Amino acid sequence: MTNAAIADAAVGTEPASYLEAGHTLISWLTTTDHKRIAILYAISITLFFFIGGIAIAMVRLELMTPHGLFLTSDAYNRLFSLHGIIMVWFFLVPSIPATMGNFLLPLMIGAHDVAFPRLNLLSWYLYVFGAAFTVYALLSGGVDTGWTFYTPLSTNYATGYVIAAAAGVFVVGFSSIATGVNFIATIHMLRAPGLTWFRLPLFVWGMYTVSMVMVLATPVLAMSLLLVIAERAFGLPIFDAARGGDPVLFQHMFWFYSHPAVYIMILPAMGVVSEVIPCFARRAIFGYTFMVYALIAIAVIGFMVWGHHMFVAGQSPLANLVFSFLSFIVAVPSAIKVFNWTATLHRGQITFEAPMLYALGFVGLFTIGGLTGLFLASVPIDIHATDTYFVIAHFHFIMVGGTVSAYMAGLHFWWPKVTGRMYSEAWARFAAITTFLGFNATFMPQFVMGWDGMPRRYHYYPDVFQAWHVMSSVGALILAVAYVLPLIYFGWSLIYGRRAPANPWNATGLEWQTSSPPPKENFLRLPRVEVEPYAYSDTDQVSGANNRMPVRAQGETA
Amino acid sequence: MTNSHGRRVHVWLRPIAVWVALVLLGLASLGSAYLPLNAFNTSLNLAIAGTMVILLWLFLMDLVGSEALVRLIAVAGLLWLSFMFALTLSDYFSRACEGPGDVPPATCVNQKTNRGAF
Amino acid sequence: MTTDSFMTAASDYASEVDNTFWVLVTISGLITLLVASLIAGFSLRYRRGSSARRGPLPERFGHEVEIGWTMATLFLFLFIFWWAASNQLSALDVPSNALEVHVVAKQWMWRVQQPGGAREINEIHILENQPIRLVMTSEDVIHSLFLPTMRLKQDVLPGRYTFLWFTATKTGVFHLTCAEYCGTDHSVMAGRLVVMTAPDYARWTSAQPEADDLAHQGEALFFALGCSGCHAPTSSIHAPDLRGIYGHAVPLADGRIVTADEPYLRDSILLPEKDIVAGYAPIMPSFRGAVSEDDLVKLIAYLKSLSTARTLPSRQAGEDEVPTGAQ
Amino acid sequence: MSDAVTALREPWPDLDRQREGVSVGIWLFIASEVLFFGALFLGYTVYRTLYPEAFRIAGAQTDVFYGGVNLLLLLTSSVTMTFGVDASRQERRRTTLVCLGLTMLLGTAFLIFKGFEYSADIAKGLFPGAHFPLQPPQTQLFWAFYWVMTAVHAVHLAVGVGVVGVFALILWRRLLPIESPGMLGVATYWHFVDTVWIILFPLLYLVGRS
Repeated sequence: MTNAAIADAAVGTEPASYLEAGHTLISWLTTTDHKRIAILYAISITLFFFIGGIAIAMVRLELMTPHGLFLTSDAYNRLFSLHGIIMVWFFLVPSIPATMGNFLLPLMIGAHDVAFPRLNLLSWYLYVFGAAFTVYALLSGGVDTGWTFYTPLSTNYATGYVIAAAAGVFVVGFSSIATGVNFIATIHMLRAPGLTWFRLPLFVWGMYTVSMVMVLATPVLAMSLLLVIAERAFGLPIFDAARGGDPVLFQHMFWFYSHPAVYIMILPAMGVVSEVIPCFARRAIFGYTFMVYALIAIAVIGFMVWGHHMFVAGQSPLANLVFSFLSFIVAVPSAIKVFNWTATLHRGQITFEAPMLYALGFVGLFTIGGLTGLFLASVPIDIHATDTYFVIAHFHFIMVGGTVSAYMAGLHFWWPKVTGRMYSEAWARFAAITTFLGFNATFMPQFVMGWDGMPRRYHYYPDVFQAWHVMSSVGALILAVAYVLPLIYFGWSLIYGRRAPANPWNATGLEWQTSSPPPKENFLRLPRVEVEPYAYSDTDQVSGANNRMPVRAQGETA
Repeated sequence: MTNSHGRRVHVWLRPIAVWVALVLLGLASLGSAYLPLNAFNTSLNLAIAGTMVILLWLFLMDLVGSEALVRLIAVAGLLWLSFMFALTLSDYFSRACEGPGDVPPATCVNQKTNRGAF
Repeated sequence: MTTDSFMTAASDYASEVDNTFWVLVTISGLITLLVASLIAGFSLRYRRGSSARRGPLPERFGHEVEIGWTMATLFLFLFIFWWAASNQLSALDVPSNALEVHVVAKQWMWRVQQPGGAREINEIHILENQPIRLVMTSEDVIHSLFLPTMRLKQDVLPGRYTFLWFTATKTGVFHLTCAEYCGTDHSVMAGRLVVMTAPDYARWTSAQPEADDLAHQGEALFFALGCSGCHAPTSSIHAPDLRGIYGHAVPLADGRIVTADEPYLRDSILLPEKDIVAGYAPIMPSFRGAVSEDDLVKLIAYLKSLSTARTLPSRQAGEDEVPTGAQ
Repeated sequence: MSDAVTALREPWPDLDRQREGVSVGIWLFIASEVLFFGALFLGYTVYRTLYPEAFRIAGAQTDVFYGGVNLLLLLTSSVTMTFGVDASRQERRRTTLVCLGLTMLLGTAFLIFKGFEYSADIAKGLFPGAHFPLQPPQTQLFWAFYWVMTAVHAVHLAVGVGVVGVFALILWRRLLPIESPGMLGVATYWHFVDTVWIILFPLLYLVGRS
């Protein structure tokens, strides 16, 4: 890579990377360096990703036959509840903000660290403390209320460890509030000189909007779970129908958080994809300002649509109509983003490294996920399709097809910057394609069986649906393999991988202007920014006097 | 910080004035609760509580003297709260109570009957 | 249980939902195809090193396209919303001749009570082309009655009635199941919806064990529980006369006027001191705990049967009825 | 630690910028707390619109004396906290420490009064349960919210007293200079806890009085 050499020379001798700033466990557990906290988060959420994965692997195996294989109904219920709780709160919500967000935000805005480094470490300890509660609940028998904790099942009739699980989620909620507060303060106050709001990379906009949602939505979840604990532990009749309570009120409070929660999962994914596609298409993002306003619109309107989860829950017809209308409005910004990503490819110099494969996969699968969301936003169709496998397929298309693909794209894209090592490109592309195929094999059949009337959370099911379930389980096996592969070749690259240059992908953005892995204080000299983000252009463009932006070579010669 | 004499008096005077206002408002809301105003009672109490909070936030928490961003954040919390209240209550207020006996009074707001007692 | 017990659209409403569904599938299919072909096309045409024309796009061109597809998407989505909403609103008003079937959901079974008094477990036998209105409540957690062939589902909540109405146009045995997770045997809580032609339905009802219809059972309860002690016109105690009360306005002690509909009757039995009728002392004891959901359904059916101006068959035959209803 | 202990923390260029940062950070936390208590108030509002009559009967049982005295205590504590912030801004050590001490005192007095009120309520059997003295059963909803709201507020207040105490200790032991920006965070949190009580007072103590 020709320009990599230039970047290295500019930085002078290789500064000591943040990894060398202490090798003892204590140095890792008491660090306030945002990069190390990102690594701590990465390790813990990968652990929980595989715990949740094993739980659902057993469920998919169990569903191979209509009348179960090796689990009792109770064990089955606890497994899918566990899968929900762990995947939503212990993997998906922190997945991109807490790992890539923590690592890259200060780098991308040219700061030494986040605004409140100690609060950042507290955020990780809150995550660990919440995880302890949940693992205790898991080990001592699990919880059988689903991840939704609907009353009166969770308060009066569930036999599992509801209080421990609810307390675990309550605590981990404050971990994401702490991250949200930290990021908003950082983006507002620690931007490098010259980095105005509309020169911020879209990943930083993604972090800003997701932090807004995290800070404003999570407290309502905390309160709803606190009320469930109060009712279950002290018998206070908050949702108790016998004494006038209304179980639908819990659903209002729960979904007021849980729908913005799915935007907490998708906004950072959109940010990552908006970084990856321009880099590998060598084109500036199409319609930058529309993309920014789309992110903000999703974050704000996302708070007004939660009622579409409750069309059949006993809500009034007028509320169904209002929430249905608002759910259609919130779908518009997502559609704009898909068109803009696609338009970015126009007239580009497209290469297909692993991050690009994952990103293009994201755009495709997110489109299908978003469109099926329109089905569920229209009341008559939702009345038939809700609580069936149609809904399961819809939200897995968004969460797994969308957020996990974008997480993988980001992981591959910034792996050289984080570890200073290159991963093996061939294996990564193979894993990306396998993920895409395994994913479709798993969840496309679920759309079909869902519309046919296969309810969700069913241990025994009518044998009419066995064919679809077998297809889905086989797909899940392929997906499991595809998810284990990165673990292997990333681990391998840590030891044997090629040394990564400061900017292996020739990408724009301040994080690529420092060495890989970056020094503890991120930048030896505070960078100045004069140029728009994504200043990719296939013509050689020298900009500004002190040329902070790396020179764009005439399309890589290598 | 400790420059002009005016600044020093102002520093002592404002909190005291705000305290007096808050106490008076508290007494007013307490007193008004005992007057038989039925529906108007609740809205009066809430209005007084609202003004007390605004006074506290503007002067004692010095929102007046702080940055625009901080004021924006203070308002954002209340704005998001209004989203939650507006849409949830839109569900409860629009649940039919009579007519085809859609939903019994247990969880529906019977506008005609309990307008007075609100 | 063959596939068509899930798939066939067995009511006009169901085929309407199917039409909406297939329209949406086509629209989504087209958009997905458009996006996928654009991505594939651009990826192929503009791959690195290909000879296609590059160079920056005119700035104005960017904004035109952007606003264009934003508006297009907005109007397309509003069109879909209008179609779905009109479908939903047309399904709201219940036909007046709907037959009321009472459903009580309990952890992991459905107890069904036909208006004719026939009681069924996990099964609903109905007449074809007859509007049916399910009046549902739950005795414990939230369940959800799901009729796939009717494309209908409605959560069943404790402490409150929820409603579901449909008119089956096809006969046959269809699937009925619980859709809201309700505990260990949630997946076993299934049943059958049997839609029969008129002769079959008549034969089925007559084959039922000789059960009085709901009103008669209610009447028996009315006397057994001692309601007649106060509410019978012949009783000496000053209590509201219940004949012809259903559906009429009842003036309350605190000046409010409520309609005596099902929920009002249910609450007056369970919580008598909640709405005290004007001109009467609040002496009625609460029957909470003494009356089960099923008895409640029968009592209410009996009180509703009184509203058809049939005189109250008092125990002492030959008493001449002096209508003393004051309203 | 260098002898002249500096309050400047790592990422901030200077003290004023750090003070703005602390202000932004604590106000974001206050926004999340507004929604945390907001969910509680939503539940209260919904049930009060559903059962106005029951809430009137239940509300009459709360003790206005305790509510009123506690309101007075917290209003005064907010003022002493404001004096503390101004004194710390002007680097007047003794006044700051006295104000922090006063605020802690008032907070503890609130908690003590709360303890008396709770024991009186328990004595009257006003904890929702099988043999709840009031009828109809919806009155138990009011009392369920009474206990949850006041308990959550009391926990916040206890944490507030703890935080003020620890912060006063840090200032007293000169671990941080008197004008440290942390003062702003502590004060703003304290004022918020007072705000919650200002709203709780009419909701719990002024219901069903007329």
